[in-house]
Amino acid sequence: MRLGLSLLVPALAAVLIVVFRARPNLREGVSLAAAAVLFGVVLQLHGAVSDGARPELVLAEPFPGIPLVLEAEPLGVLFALVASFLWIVTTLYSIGYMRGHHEKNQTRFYVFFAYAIASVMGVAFAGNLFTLFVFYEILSLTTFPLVTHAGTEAAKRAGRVYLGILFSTSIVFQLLAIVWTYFAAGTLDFQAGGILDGRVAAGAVPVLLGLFVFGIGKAAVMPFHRWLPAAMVAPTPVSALLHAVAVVKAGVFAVLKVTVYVFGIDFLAGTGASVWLMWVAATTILLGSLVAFTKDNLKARLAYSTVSQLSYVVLGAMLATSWGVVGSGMHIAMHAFGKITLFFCAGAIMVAAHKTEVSQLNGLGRSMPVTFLAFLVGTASIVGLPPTGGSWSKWFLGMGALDAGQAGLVVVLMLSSLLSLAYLMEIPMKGFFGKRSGPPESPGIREAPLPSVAALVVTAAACLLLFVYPDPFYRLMTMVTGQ
Amino acid sequence: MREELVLRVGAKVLAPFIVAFALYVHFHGDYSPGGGFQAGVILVAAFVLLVLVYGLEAVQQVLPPRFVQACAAVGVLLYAGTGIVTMLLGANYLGYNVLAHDPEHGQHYGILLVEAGVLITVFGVMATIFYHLAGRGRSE
Amino acid sequence: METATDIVLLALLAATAVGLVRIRNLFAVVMLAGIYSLLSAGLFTVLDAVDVAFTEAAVGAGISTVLFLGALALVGHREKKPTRTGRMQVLPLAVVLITGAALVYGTMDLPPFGDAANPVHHRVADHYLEETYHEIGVPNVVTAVLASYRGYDTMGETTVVFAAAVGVMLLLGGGARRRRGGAAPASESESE
Amino acid sequence: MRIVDHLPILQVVVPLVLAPLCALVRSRRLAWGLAAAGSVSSLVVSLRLLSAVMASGPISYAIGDWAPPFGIEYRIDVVNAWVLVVVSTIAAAVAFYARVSVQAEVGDRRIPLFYAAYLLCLSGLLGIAATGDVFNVFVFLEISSLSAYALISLGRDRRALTSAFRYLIMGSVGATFIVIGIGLLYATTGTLNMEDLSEILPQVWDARTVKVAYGFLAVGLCLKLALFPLHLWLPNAYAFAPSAVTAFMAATATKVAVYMLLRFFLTIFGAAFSFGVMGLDRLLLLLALTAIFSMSLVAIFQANVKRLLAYSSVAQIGYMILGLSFASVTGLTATLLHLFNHALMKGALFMALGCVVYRIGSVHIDAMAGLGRRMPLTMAAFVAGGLSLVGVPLTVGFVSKWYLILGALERGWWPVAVLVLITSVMALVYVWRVVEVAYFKPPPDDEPIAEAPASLLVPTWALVALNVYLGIDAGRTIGVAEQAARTLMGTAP
Amino acid sequence: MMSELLSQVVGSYNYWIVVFLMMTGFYILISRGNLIKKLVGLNVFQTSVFMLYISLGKITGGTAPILVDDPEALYSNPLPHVLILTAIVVGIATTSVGLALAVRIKEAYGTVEEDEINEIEAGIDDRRAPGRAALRGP
Repeated sequence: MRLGLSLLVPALAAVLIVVFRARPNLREGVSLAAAAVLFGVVLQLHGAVSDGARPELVLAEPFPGIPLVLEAEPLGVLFALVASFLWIVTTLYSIGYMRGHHEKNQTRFYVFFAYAIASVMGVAFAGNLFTLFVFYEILSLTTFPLVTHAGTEAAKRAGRVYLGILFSTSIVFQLLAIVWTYFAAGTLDFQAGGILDGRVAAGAVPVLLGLFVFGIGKAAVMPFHRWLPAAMVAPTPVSALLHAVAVVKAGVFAVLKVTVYVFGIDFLAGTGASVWLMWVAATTILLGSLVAFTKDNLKARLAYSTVSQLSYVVLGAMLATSWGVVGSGMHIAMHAFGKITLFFCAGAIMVAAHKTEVSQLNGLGRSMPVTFLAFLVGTASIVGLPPTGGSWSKWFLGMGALDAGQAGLVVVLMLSSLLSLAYLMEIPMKGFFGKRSGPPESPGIREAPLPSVAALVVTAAACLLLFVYPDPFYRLMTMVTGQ
Repeated sequence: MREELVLRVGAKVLAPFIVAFALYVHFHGDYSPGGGFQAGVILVAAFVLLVLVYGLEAVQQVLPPRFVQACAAVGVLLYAGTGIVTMLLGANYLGYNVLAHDPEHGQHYGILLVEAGVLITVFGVMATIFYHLAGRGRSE
Repeated sequence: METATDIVLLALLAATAVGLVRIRNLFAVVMLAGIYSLLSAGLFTVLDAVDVAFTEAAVGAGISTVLFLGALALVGHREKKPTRTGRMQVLPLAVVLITGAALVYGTMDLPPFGDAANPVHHRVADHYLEETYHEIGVPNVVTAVLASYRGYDTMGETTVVFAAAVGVMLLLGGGARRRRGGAAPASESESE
Repeated sequence: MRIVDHLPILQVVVPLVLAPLCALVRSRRLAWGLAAAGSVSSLVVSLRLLSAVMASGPISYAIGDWAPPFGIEYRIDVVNAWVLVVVSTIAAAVAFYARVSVQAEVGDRRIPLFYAAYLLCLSGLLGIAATGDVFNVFVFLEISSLSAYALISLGRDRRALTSAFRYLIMGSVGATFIVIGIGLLYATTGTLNMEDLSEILPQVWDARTVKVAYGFLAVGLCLKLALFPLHLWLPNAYAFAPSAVTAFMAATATKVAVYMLLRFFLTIFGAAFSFGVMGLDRLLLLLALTAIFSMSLVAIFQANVKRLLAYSSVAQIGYMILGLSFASVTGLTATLLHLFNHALMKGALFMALGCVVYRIGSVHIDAMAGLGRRMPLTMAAFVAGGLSLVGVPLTVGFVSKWYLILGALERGWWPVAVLVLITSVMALVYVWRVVEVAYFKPPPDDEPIAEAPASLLVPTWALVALNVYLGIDAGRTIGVAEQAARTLMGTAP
Repeated sequence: MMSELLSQVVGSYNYWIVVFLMMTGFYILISRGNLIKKLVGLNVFQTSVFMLYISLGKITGGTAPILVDDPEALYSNPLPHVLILTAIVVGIATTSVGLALAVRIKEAYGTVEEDEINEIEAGIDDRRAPGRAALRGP
């Protein structure tokens, strides 16, 4: 029932948004209220799941034996918690951003935003691979209008890349992997310990796993990461949603879920099938960081940072150890809060100061201290510095790597942290200490509109809070690994 | 056209014989080669002869295009209808046995009816096609 | 005697067919096609298919020729000289040769021509010959099979003819108006 | 005898009788009413037949009360009951669609004759599917083909005439090849009844005549079903025919030809002969893959959207043949599912294009700029149909693709599975080209374009709804297709 | 071996000439550009197929299948005759639709030669949308 609500609330919100399209205040009110209600629903689910319940809801049965089914389990609840909470914040932020930026077609924006969240809920609570695939594809479709929101030639091109990569990887690799799984296991249900153990020849496991990892294009593992920077043309709240919450996290979440519930980490560890993919992930981590370095455009830099960070999650999953999985799941949450803070800040800078390039930020921090402080917190969380939540996930990932006997990966993690420290720290440093070049800016530069600032303060605060109190996420992840 | 008097008279004389021959071919189809289809074609031959001699308009007045078109449809209806009648009488589709008191007569009636359907359709269709092809040249 | 007639007729048919390929005056072609039909009708008679011969003569040599001539009056009667004589004929020739070779290959295993023991004459055909008199009471077995045993085929045949009439009426029923110009010229019935 | 026992013959005869009536009446409305009544009645009959056959096995109907093989037999099993449902479902949708569409594209005077030809075509297709006699197949094939030539020639573009003529030539060659094949079969067996043939043929497998007959039937049928490289007649025929005709033909004619292929090769010759002796699977695999790949590629570069979809149809026929080439129950299930599913999606897509033609008179891709806003419902239907064509989950397209891939994996043919998926992406590309133009390009001028009328939209959306509904609840269609596949493979319980 | 071949030839000569006729018709059909000539080719092709069928039904020494009061009478097979009667009718139906199409093509293109038609069609610009004016409807 509550599972159904988790899809229904945002979908209903979308309808109401259309109904109230002529009255912006009411329209945004509906968005906010729906976000709050959804978060409440997910919290309740969290309670139930913590008590050991596994609510299930069959929506339809397209194929005999392969239903479209929702099921709440710890990993999904973790993802849903993050996504639904950040929906509230993002909505708050968008109100300030969209009005401050005078965007067109705001109603369409909110409608598809709501649909995107509904599909994220579907991904989070998918009870089998088929359901996961369905909502995964719906998510690609519902976010497409958001990516191409501007409607310009550039936006169109970006949309083509976005949909092209996401659809072709999911159709060619992921679907093949799913049918293969069904062919081998006779079922697609997610089960603790996996369904493939002993059903696939050992030699084929690395291939099948590779099909999943590359087929889940939203995880942006190189070389299928191009859509992510391309989608930068979207309005900033969309970027925030795409890159911090909905789309990318749906991708890495799917990878993690497949690893844990389809393959089973014991099976993977036993066959060593995931080792080659660890190094693919490690390469993505390093290359993503290096590319981020070269980008002057703030959003592009953040995008490549995301590419790099996503592979942390993938790496954690591929480690196929308990700590790795815990770290992976924690990183979904921690990176979400950190990265969304950074994007909010980037958007705030764009709305308030109309700056998009890193090199233009000199001295801006003095006009927008709150924004740049929040950016600093977000940076710390992404890099993994205490006292922010990000340090926990990095810690567990490192433990996982050692557990898996891959000391080399620990070096990669350290190296990449240093790199991200370098390319992210440059921004608040410039903001606070950089000299303004050229003629003094027009004196009008102030903080962004209140809702936006409030939103980024909330997420930055959450980054700090999660250092002290990572418990909810940690507990969920230990339930997943069964420790 | 006066010098074609011989032709006209000849055609006039010949046409009834051709029609009679067609009817013979039709009704004698049970015993000798021939049947509805061949009879229909022969009827068309008579018709073509008349058109060639008297001209399209004159023949069209006697046999209006709509009439021959209707023939084309009616023949099919007659054939298919025979099947429906046998169905209503309790047999399978086109099971002629039930058309009369005993199967053999039933078969006779059935064959006669459907051959008539063929005759009418073939005549109607061929005449229609001929009208259209021949008429095409003039209206230009 | 039968065989001799058969051979002569077949040879004539072959000669006519070759003529049909070569002649370019369409009037002559249509006339020759009529002759081809007449010859084949003769062949059918020799092969005991009198009903078929009758029909072929009436349709192939009669109706069909009339229709062809009617059409020729409208489209002109001279076939253009093929412009690409050399290249054009190779592919069709290859297709025809392969098809023909396949058919000849297939006839190798065909039961000998005219043998009463061939499977083709049993299973169904002998039933017709034996039972027609009792079941239908008509001496012409062809008529019996045509109108009763396989009467449904004949109904289909009638429908095909009717379909042809519908097709011709749809195509030529609009009155003759030349359509010219671009992709979607105006239609006939607009003028009405 | 109850009327229920006559269902097999009523299936075909009702539209066949209504056709001459259509030609007799002068009123357009009455003619349309007859066509609609005929289509709906065949849908009702076919559904009842399907449920009867599913419940209690094949039905045999001896026409003229002559016991087979002496008379002509109608024999309905799950396979052809399924095909009858496919054809009559589309026919019913198209009949309602045609009323307004045909009036706009064909003109008033010829409308009664149009519906006569439509009903003839329908009854021809149904007759092919229902019959259990090989020569009867030929007769009804010609009924449907002749009326199809006429229907296609009615397109407004003058190229409709030449495409109809080419179709006539290719179709007649195909039919003649089929007649040769049937003749050779008859020569070796002495019978024309399918059931009878399937019993006698195993005794004469070795005869070269049988193999040559097989070859001629294969070529003839492949011409009819437009299997690459014998597809040349199809793209133009679909592109220039009136919209309602395109929707009807694209969704039914080639499907019935595929059915004929299945019936001849699997029921009459038998799976053992086709796959074991003739090695049909390998040849078809090659042709199907080439068809799918090359035709999807060609479709991507078409500027005329109707032609684009026509090439896509040739590719999709490749999918059906691919399923057959797996020589397994799963593969055939995929074929039979795709038979129906492709009919549903192409029907919906061509109907949506018909709405576009109705309003703007062209389906050139440039002419469709900005239509997403001008005709939202039409274009939404197009998008939905297109997604189904791509094989997005929760549409019927996904269901058939699923079984196709499963079949490939069963055979261990990985590259085939990958190729199928890659061509789905190609389908996405050509569908997306249209979507992009319709939604992102501004309309060329400010001439207001209204949404298509409800009488066109309702049937279109009915098919779209089926596309989605049967994609979400595919259990029943899968069940029927699977049982039909077992029947064809001779492994039915 | 030789005699086997000979008997093969004697047994099949009828079929072989029929095959030759068929292929001649088929050749005219696919090699000629004139639409009328194509239809003539189709006719020849089909008529020759009819001969194949009728040859199959022939029994040496038999008579036409019209029953006479003679128990010893040997009749040729009536079934191919029936099938071919049907096929002849189908053939003429196809021919007439083909001719009607050819007439219309002549009116629309001014020619019935395939290469000239192709040339004209290659020159048609699809981009020039006919617009709504070309539609008859509302």
